[in-house]
Amino acid sequence: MASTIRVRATSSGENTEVQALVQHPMDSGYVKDAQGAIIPAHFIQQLTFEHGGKRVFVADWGPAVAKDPYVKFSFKGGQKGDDLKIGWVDNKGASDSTTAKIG
Amino acid sequence: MRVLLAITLLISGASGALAASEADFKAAYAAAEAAEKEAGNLRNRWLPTETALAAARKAAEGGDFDAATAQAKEAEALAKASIFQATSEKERWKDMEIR
Amino acid sequence: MTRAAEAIDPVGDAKAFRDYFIKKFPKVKLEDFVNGPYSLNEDMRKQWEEKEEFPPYEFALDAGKEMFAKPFKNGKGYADCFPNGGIGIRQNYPYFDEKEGKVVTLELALNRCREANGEAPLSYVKDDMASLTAYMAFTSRGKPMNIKIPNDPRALDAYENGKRYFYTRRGQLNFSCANCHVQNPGERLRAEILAPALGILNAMPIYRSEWSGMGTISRRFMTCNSQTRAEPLEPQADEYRDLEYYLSYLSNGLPISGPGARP
Amino acid sequence: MTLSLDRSIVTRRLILRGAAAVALIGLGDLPLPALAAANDRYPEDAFKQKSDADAIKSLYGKSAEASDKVKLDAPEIAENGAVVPIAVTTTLEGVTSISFLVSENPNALAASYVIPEGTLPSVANRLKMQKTSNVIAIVEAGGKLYSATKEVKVTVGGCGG
Repeated sequence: MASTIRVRATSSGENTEVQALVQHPMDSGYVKDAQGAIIPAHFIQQLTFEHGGKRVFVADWGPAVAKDPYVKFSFKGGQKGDDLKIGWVDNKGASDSTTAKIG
Repeated sequence: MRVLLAITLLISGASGALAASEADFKAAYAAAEAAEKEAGNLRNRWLPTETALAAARKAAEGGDFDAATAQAKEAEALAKASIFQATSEKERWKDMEIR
Repeated sequence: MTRAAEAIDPVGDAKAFRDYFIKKFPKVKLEDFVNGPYSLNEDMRKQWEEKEEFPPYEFALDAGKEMFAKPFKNGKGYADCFPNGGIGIRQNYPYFDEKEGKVVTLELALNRCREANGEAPLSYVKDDMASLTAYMAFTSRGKPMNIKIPNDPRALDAYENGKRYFYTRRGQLNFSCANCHVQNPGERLRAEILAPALGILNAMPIYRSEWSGMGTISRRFMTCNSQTRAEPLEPQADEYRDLEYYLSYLSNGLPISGPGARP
Repeated sequence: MTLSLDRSIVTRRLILRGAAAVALIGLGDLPLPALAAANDRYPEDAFKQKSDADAIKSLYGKSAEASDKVKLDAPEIAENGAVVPIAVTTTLEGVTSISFLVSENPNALAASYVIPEGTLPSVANRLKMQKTSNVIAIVEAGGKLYSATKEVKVTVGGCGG
């Protein structure tokens, strides 16, 4: 099973730009299914990025973040070949994590 | 445009029916079904026709033959309009062609 | 344009069709029409370019690649059913099969491949089929659409039948495909910006935000039908196969850009 | 800079503890060992608020002033409310947090980002919008809140139907 997390992290030498896409329904809790029943809210609450033992970014999300959520940010430092650890946890307690190499 | 006008006229005529019996409903429904079958043969069924047929069946199951008959007549009008459309488009589509 | 009233002339049709779009949108480069509404609207193009930084079809593409490589229960795979192992061939579909006397689409060929190897066919409108075609389209990106009409009267009939379907008004709203995608591309119909018909299939399959997911060519045709309040035909009905043949032929020479992302 | 970072963390913790007293759901420890630290507790209460003002108050305990140093990039017309690309960047110094709110959504707070020291004050994400609405970006810098607002028109809503 492939990871739910796709990451592109590129170092310019000075900064590292990170883009991540996570496979998740991000159900808002306001949508009905074909039978008219409410699809319960199901969304990632927190997504964290760690580089060199330090958190470089924490996303706190509600159900208004789009399906298969995307985020882009940059941090100072980070070299080609460094590890970037990414993990998420959703409102049902499910989680996933991965380690990406900075390119 | 002509098609839409035809539907409007037919529907307003249909809704004038009063105190329909089960037999009235059955006759109206059979006519609607026959027209929809013909539309199907022409590969040109319309979604609202199917919706009206379903509403007619539901109303009849609930014993409301007035509503059921009105829905069946609406379905027939829609099906006939779709037949008219398919027939008139047989040659007319060529007018639209980019050449 | 001079031509005999009843002669079927695909070459002339394709030229006239292309000229129409070039004249209507003089600023749009021919190969850019494959980007649909984004080729016609600046504000939308910006949103699209942002999306393409990490496109929403990425997961389908990965899933498709995995599915394509995974052998069937009998040990064979999709690669055994297609020329060149299925890689870089999407631009040749649909093609006219002279044995069958009918148009064969990529989606149909994929399911026939499955059935020939003892596997159940996939739904034509759901994710698995979209993932597979997304992967195959990806391996053909940039290759020009290359649809052939063999010298067979049945092929010409299929082409003409597709053209008829394209221009015929249907549904309670009394719209043809052409009403929206030839006469009014770039305009908003309710909320959507209509895509130009030229190159529209080059971007398939697509991730549509409106669907919150992927859709095949089958799904695209069926959705168009129901939006005019016509009852959609069954997926891969002869009419749809012929329509795909006609539309793809008109886009010959334009690059494959699928999988695409659309509103 | 370190000082303001600490202060924002304290603010968050205090608010969360306050919320926990009335709390409906305790999240417990997040199962992200080595990643989540205690001061990054999910701001459950802020996400439950209906209005933008209440959400900002719950999240930060103060209100924001508009600033032209906060650059909010959002489309004039969203191609589809289900996926609206929105980004913010700022020239302000000492940024510790960036949040996005959609005023007309059922719950205004959409996303909130912790910006540790060394991370650039610039975030892009994709949000859902139910209808035409103001989008507000909040930047916390030096312990103060700054905002930028832009109206985004939505013709196809992102909440189904």
